[in-house]
Amino acid sequence: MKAAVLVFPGSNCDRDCKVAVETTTGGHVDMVWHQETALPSGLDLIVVPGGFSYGDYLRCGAMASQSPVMAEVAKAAERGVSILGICNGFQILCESGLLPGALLRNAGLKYICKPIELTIENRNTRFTSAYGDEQTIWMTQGNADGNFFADADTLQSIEDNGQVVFRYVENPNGSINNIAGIVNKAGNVLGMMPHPDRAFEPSLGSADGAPLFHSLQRLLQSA
Amino acid sequence: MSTTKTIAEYAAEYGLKPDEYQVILDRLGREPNYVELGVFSVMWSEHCSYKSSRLHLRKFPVTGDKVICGPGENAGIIDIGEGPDGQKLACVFKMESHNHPSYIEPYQGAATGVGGIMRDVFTMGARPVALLNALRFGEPDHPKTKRIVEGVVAGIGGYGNCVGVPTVAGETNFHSGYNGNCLVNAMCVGLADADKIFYSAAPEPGLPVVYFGSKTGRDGIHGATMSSAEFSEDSEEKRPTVQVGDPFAEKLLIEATLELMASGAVAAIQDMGAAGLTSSSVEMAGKGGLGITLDLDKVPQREENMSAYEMMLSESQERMLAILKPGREEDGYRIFKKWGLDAAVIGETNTSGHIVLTHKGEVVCDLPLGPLSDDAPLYDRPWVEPDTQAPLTRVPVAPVGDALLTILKSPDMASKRWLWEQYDRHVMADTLADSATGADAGIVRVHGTKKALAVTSDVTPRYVQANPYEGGKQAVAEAWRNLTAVGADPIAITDNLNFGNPERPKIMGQIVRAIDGMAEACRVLNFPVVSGNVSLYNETNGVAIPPTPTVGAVGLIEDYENRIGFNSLKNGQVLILIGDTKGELGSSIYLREVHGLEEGAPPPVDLELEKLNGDFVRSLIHTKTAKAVHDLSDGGLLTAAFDVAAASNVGIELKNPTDLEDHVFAFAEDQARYLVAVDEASAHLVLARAAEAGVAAQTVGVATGTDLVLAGAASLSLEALKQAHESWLPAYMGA
Amino acid sequence: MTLKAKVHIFLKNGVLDVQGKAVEGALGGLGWTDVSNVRVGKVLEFDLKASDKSAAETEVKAMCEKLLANTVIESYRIEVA
Amino acid sequence: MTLKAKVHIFLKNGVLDVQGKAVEGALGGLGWTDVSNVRVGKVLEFDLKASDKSAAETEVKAMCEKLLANTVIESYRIEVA
Ligand SMILES: Nc1ncnc2c1ncn2[C@@H]1O[C@H](COP(=O)(O)OP(=O)(O)O)[C@@H](O)[C@H]1O
Ligand SMILES: [Mg+2]
Repeated sequence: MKAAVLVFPGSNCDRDCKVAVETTTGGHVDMVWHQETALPSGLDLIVVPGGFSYGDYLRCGAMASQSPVMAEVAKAAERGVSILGICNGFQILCESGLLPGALLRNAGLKYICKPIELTIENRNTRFTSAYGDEQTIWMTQGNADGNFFADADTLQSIEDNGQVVFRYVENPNGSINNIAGIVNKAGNVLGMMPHPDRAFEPSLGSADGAPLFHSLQRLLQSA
Repeated sequence: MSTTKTIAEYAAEYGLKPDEYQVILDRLGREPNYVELGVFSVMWSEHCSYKSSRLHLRKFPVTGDKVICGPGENAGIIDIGEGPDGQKLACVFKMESHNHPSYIEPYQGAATGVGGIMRDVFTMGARPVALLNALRFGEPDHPKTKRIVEGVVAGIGGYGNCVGVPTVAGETNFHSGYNGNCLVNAMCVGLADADKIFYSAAPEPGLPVVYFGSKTGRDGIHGATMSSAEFSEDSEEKRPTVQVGDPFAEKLLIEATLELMASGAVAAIQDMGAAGLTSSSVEMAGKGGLGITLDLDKVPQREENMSAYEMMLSESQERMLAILKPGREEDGYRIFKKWGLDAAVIGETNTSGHIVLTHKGEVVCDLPLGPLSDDAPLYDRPWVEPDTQAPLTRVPVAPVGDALLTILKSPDMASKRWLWEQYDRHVMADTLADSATGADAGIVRVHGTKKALAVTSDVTPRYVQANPYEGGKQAVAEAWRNLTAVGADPIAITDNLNFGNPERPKIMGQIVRAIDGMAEACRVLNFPVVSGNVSLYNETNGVAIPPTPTVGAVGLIEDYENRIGFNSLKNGQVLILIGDTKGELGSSIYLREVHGLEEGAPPPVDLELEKLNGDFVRSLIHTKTAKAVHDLSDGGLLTAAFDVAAASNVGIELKNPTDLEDHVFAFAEDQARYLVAVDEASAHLVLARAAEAGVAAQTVGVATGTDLVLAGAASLSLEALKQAHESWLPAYMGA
Repeated sequence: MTLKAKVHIFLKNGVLDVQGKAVEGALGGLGWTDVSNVRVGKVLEFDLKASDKSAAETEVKAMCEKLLANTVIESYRIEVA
Repeated sequence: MTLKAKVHIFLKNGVLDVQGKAVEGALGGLGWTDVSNVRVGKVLEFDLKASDKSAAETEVKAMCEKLLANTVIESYRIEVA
């Protein structure tokens, strides 16, 4: 697998994402600075990592969504390249319009870091095909703005199209319909608040994030 | 018209004693000007000069075969062996207080405390990998406490989470003694290559001095700001002296600093902490035995019309001062531009032995560096033996089950989940144990290796209050025990000595005796002090805080598969109590929480026994005989058994094999004890081995069911106990 | 000329304003029970150079659409003087 | 009567406005280099019942001092209508 992890000023899960992809898939990962106007060629996966891009000072992900590299990411998304946004990466993908909806302040107004139980709502995406028949999975999350929101029409279409990929078993933050992660209509762009990049081997408390990366690898093998 | 004060009057106002000021006059042979006075006043402040504590800090053992750099630099450094490519690895760590700022403005005070301690670590070339915080708040009913808790916790999280360093452990107490002075002690642990450590001493003359990071504003300039060179008190609005933290800037600063170091351009480097540009420039030039000139017009400034005095004393955050190797300015500018940081060459090193500052074309300060450090005041402050508590003469009885419930929902003992869930504990994807895990120390992997660091912070202020010497020993011993209990080899400590006014002989006595006790424990346990911080004058209206010498400790686990916690107890396993129980209840949680009594001599600490018992427990962990381990501390055996049962989700049935009354057996706080779970089949072997080693050990229970039971005395459902333990803090905070 | 711009940004109607709700609850808890419909927004103030007021307004509107507001959830109001 | 209150809260002069600094940088990066002195504040709007405007103002001031503003670092401005 050939992957790129984007690096914005304030990204802080960039290395975590690189290690997660390398450890789970043995793939090659390039780090790509936000000012780049071209992506490495032949990418199978672009990861938009978590963190606090630009301090999240205006709105989470707002400033990062305007960086030069995001224009390239949009083109790659168009071409069908797999794109995974985790936490701040999810916020950036929403802000840049690659995913519908927005992430609001957590209902409790606090940053919440804790392991969280998820149901896999759609096992047929390229991000979830390697999950077995486990009912729920666990991974940790850490954010202050993970409260997914979409207006009624958008929400309806997200649900109708099977775009909801992960739901919280217990809603931690007020997220509408318990949504923890969604894909775009085409199914190649996933945004999620919990961290598969912190749950890829048992010593981290959970390896339930690993099948997500295995799914992407499987996609390549089947292609 | 404004009133104009004399320089001597200003000297007094800025905390210089008449005889200190006289020394300045003698050394200079003239009156200092206002800027020079400012430089002296901060360099000779308690904070920078350690004038009240320096004499006693010398008692700490500071060397050892694992110590690479002891106290005196920005942080301490220890050797943690080799990395996968044979490179020598080092761990860099320090603890620092931000008590006063956190009381004034809890969010920013705590946030900038975290920022400051991280800079001390990465300025030495280490990437920060773990944060801890030791917090002491006033009693919950005090009108200010809740707001302070709310702000401090949000500030710690707001800063650490954004920078992307996991906060993995800490401690939290509430006591009326902190009503007027909360304590916020933050610790940062970093990793570096042992042969790529950076120091602050300027190596040679003629090198450029580069300022980089955020711009300088009027943040944190003490008291009534001296806003003009005339020092007139005009009617200008009193500026807030609160420093505001910018964690995003800090993140950029970390990356830029580490990249600059990797580029090979750095000759010496120093963060701008308290006393900002003054202490950083004076220390860099002074330690190098050189001189330095700075052109203050070049300093990046956030506000207009800043005076030389303001620039030199500003405590604006997220700033660094570096001395570059010859001709490497371009490397610097390229990296600073990439990370969007302000930067400027503001001066040069020379051989003058002076610090010379120019501003608007004039020399505004010309001081010999020697007197600033060599003649800094050093006090042997008068002290008397501090008050100590006599041994207990009575121990009131209470039903064991009720007492346990009361203890578990008391502010000090209740779960702190509400606060640590606001901290990112997992960023960097190397956290193996954190506040949520059920382990006696935080554990983070040394990235890319099988090694892991264990980290903890400990002190029991009520013991130190009751007997500073024993309490000092106990703080070190408990930290050592917590590292031991996760399977780590304890290596070294940092400390944060929080006390009241040292000019009062009784308080000075607490300081002296606590240090004596800590030093003794460090010596016996081979646990040297490599860095630390002193915070004095924590006192309001003549009421001093309980003496609180916080210990931050680091240990090494060679193979993290051999780590252990107390969350792994399984049904049927046998619980063995290591260490002798005499029934120490002086200054115990049981007395305070159940009977409202704060009295009695604290449990004595037998350091040889600590070593014996701890080494034995570590051997049980290394041989994988131990299946779960928890040290015994506040609240004694029954509280520890609850912790183990709750974290492992299995009940425990204890029996009392001693002659002690049940409530004494349940809650005594004798030191040097551990609760160790082993498989039933190996229990007799462990007891035999303990006997051989001369370690007291007895079987006290078994894992079974869903209740916590002390046979004949108490039986409570684990669920009910957990509920009590978890509910106090959220209810108090109204969440 | 240099003009002063002020931008108010609020969550749209229909988007739950959790901060507003929390402030309302806190005020109520302090005895201010007569307060209702609390909404919490952002306000940005800045100077900008422009040929005239209407040119400035156009610029500020563009800034809002591109960066300052997320029009999926927020509405904004501009004042230039 | 029911009145509308509006409270603007800004950091005091001299206190580092990290948000303002960041927004200014971002606008600059997008080509709006003519923007300066960006300050980001909070604005609260709410309804409250009071006997008259001046009574309402007194109440709102009390709310600011007690809860809405952190007067150590923030200043506020009240409008009641
Ligand atoms: N301020 C804090 N920050 C982070 N973790 C904390 C804090 N206070 C308590 N904790 C965590 O809560 C747990 C229990 O704390 P404590 O009772 O002090 O442990 P112990 O008595 O074993 O030293 C530990 O994991 C500790 O790290
Ligand atoms: Mg412990």
